[in-house]
Amino acid sequence: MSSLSLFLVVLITGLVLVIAGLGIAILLAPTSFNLQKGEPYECGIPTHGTSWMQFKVGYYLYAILYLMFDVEAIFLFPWATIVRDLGVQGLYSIVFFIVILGLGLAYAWKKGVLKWM
Amino acid sequence: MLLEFSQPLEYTGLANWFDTTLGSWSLPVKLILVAVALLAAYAIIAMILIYVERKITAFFQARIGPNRVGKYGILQSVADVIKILLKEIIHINNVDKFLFFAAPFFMVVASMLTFGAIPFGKALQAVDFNIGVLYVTAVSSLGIIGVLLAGWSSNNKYSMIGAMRSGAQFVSYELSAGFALMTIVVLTGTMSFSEMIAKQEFCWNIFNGHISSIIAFVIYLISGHAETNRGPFDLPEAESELTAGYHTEYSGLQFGFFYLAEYLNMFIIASIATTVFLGGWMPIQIHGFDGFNQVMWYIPSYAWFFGKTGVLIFLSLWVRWSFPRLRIDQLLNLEWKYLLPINLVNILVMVILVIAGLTLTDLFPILAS
Amino acid sequence: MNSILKYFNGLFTGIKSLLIGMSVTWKELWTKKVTQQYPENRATLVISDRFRCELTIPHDENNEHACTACGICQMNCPNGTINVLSAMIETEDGKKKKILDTYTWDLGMCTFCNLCVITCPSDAIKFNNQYENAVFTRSKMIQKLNHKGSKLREKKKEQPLKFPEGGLKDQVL
Amino acid sequence: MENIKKLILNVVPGAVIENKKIFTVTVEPNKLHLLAKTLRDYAAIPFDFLVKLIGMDSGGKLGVIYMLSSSTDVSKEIVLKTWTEDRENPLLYSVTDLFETAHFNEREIYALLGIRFINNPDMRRFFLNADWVGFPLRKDYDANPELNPLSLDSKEIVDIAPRIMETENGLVEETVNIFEADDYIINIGPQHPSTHGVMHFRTALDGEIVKKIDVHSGYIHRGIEKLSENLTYPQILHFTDRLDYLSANINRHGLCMCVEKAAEIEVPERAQYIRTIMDELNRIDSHLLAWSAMTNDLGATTAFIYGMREREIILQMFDKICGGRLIINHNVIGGVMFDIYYDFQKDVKALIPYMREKLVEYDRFFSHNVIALGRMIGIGMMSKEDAISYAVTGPAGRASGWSCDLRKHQPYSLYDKVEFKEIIRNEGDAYARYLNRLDEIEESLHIIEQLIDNIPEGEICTKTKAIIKLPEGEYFQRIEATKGEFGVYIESRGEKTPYRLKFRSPSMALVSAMPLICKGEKISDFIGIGGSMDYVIPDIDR
Repeated sequence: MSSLSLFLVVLITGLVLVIAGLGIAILLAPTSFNLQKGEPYECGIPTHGTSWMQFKVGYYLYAILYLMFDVEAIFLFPWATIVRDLGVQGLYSIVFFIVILGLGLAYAWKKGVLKWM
Repeated sequence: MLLEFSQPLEYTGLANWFDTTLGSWSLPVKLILVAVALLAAYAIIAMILIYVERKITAFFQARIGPNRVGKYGILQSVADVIKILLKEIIHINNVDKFLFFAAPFFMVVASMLTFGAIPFGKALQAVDFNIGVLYVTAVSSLGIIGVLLAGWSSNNKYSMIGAMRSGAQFVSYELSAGFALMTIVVLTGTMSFSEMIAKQEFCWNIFNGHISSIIAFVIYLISGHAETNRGPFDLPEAESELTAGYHTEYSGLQFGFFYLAEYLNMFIIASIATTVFLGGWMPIQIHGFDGFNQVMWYIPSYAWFFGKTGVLIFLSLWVRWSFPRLRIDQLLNLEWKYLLPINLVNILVMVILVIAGLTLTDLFPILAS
Repeated sequence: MNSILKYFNGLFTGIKSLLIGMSVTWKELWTKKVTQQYPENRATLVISDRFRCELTIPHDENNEHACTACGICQMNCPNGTINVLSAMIETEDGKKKKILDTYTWDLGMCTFCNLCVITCPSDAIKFNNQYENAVFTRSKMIQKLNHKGSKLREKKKEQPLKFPEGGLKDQVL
Repeated sequence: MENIKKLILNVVPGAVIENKKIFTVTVEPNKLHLLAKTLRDYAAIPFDFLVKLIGMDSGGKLGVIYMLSSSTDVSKEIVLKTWTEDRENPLLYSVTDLFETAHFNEREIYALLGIRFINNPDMRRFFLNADWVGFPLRKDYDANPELNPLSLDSKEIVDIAPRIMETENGLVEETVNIFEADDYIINIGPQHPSTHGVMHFRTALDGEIVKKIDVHSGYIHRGIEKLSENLTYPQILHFTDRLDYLSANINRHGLCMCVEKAAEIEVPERAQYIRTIMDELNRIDSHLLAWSAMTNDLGATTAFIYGMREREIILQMFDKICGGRLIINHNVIGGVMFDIYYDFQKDVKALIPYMREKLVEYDRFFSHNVIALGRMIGIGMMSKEDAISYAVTGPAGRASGWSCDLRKHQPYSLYDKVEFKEIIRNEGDAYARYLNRLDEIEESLHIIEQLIDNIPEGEICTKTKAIIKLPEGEYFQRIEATKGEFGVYIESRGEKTPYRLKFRSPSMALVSAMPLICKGEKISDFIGIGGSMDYVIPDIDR
């Protein structure tokens, strides 16, 4: 009985919860038809055009920044578990790594990426 | 690594009974029992949380809160569940049907997977990977996909903005939460929750790494709070701006799942913080006072766990109902200009503490378990 | 250097302000709650005397009221809430006299401006504070105010009215 | 005044000047713009504040009445009038380029009277749909419901505005698009949690940032001005409570004062005291709600409930004194309807220290909160010039550094007898408006404190005639309501009903400034700015 099988059990439990819940709800809940019901809610006014269109790039910049740091996190986690054994040498190497990333953040900051446009 | 999930069964002698009577069927039966236990815990904790939050919120606001269903309104959540099951699931025109339907799955499954990794008590943990911390960070970020899908598929402009905000917000705070946990990984040298708890027997991590740990703890609470989209970080919902944000178009139980996941996420964040910083289910132990320690062990481990988690949940409610909502740029500033740089420095400080032997367990070896 | 100082200064004053805010909510957590438990508190609920809920024509123990069916209230009502129907009868000494037949008042249309009461020349109507007025159909909101078989009070009893105070009787037609 | 007279005759020789109570000038339509511009730019007393813009149907002619005042001294008043004989296609010249506040008012006049304004950049009807048949405020309006049947279908909103522009080749009728073709347009309102009623803003967004706002109003337009034309003065009173329901008592006070002034009715001193105290209580009530609603708009639900809790105490006082909580119904022509109740003074005196204590608590809880500060400071900037041009009065105008408190400049009731400060801030941002309200609560408490112990004995209401008929003429009354200047205009033809009655609503000016001050702000700030302006929709949709 490995962790993996238990992981699968948990995953399936989650799925079952949603499916069973929806199943019960569909069985129990009443339905009625009304033309206005299906309209998207926009304060009672018909939507102007479609909502699916190109959106502001501002959010995207943060996603890119995130990528930079998230990759770092992947590298750092294994290092973090054995830092006690690595000793001072581990500190030096990682300071170098973190400083470079910090510089990256500082650059982005200076460039005004962090200012909301 | 094998799991001790069957320990409660062994206590009652049921495990033996299963093995002898069911033979080769014993494993599936045990797994089903795990599933049922999880499901029950998931639902019950959510219901209790909803009630507690409503009541505490009311007290903060000079109100009484739910008090009609049952004594002191105790059955309010039950009534809510029944109500939400009886509500119509409305079909909206022009939505992306598949994604719209799939979004609640992501929300619930993500929170369920994280929920499974929480050690509720001694040997009460479903999934215990040796990379527990990484697993939790990875799995909990699935939830954001649900939010994004919900916002995108609804074909509603409020939802769309809510989803976009939520994307930017989540990825940002995901970093801080990860780094804060990493600080403790540096301290303990393990990523497994069970080992972390074992190491905290006499000295909780928050004390062990003193300055650095406390900073990490605060940062984790803030970013965890932000990840769960609860006030003052509830921008994706932002009731006064976007009416209901990403779940505007959801109704009935489909909305209920978002609601459920939100509350569970609050619990999950609090319980991970408990496990990582506050010694998890470990009772308060003082080295040398064996009698006292013995007495503390009489209180069941899950009571310790829920007690500590409860305190953190109360803290999160207190914060939620004290502050106005942040604006998107304030929110991102907080993360990128304050939390993240502080976090990076904090990791280095922790590394220095560990290497220079300045943690409490290094200074007082007696505290190490 | 200055900006770094500002950065940390901002951080700490910010945290301080948040903590002060939290101390306020913490204090409120223990204060007395203000929620009114209606309907449990029906018995103790105080509705002020002047609160205007329902228009009434007070009847005395002989089933007599003071309304002379002059219609001034109807005339003064800004939105036609009051309808006074009068009838002509012949009194014992052979004179024709106008008496009140039906006095209807529509709760659903009333704006509770009190003009009818303050202009009534014979103090025949007044608002009471019977506040539970919910009904299931709109037609029930139209109420007949004069009781069945009631008639005009012959001589005016000296009855001090609780309200309204002030001499506003003749203000409006 | 002589100088101004000279100035006017100098610029427009044909102007008819009447030296009535208020200096009145009647000019030809094509001269009005020039005259208004001259008066606005007059250095000694710049008449740059357009108080009221009143459309009139005088039976035969259609006209517009402008009431100008000076931003340096808001007690100075001049009335300009212009008329057109053409009832089929009445055209007058716009003054929108001089006074921004004229924009919405001219659109309102177009909707209700059918007068179109040349050079107004956007001549859509305000309040009414473009397909409305007839112009309600005209005397020959046909109110037959069959002409304008109730429609249950949702109508697509067309963002195209007609207008008439004056060019070298004469007048040109043209249309303009309000939004660009690829704008991301989102409707905020009418059914929205934080538009403070059924206000509808069509908002073009660029990501989170508001590019343009288009204001739609009229969802609860009740035609109060039209209704009033058939009602007697005491009957009209109850409408005023339903304009800006948060300053119900003050509005009603304004109308009563206008009628009293016209009919020359003396109000007993006791009534004056009661009126002033009630007005100030009403102001506290309104500012408390404004505070609560603003905190709620910024996401602090708890603060909202604290504000409501304190407000409840005042509402209960209203309830006891006059039987109404929101719709107070207290002032009548000649005085007040009810005397104070026996321990009113005790209640008020208990309220004052309690309220002061709570103001400190609000300060601790919200005014210095770092998140709240970030969401208010420097947001929704309105310069003093803009405030004057958009006629934004009240706490919002005073937050831009414009001293416009009529209680100071044109004292009525007992305001010349009490001592209080006019709260002025120069920042012009949302935070200044927010703080102004809290400070005005404190000032109101101070005013009440001075009056509450000195209420003289005596009558509470003067006996008036059975039928109040105002002598023929025009009557203006201005009063400081909670949101800004509330104004009443009555034209009487000697009958028991007004010939034309117009209310100047402060909220309309506040909303008209929203597109300006929200441009370039984020969508969440737009909501917060709305809260800081504190408009009430029924006040706009009269």
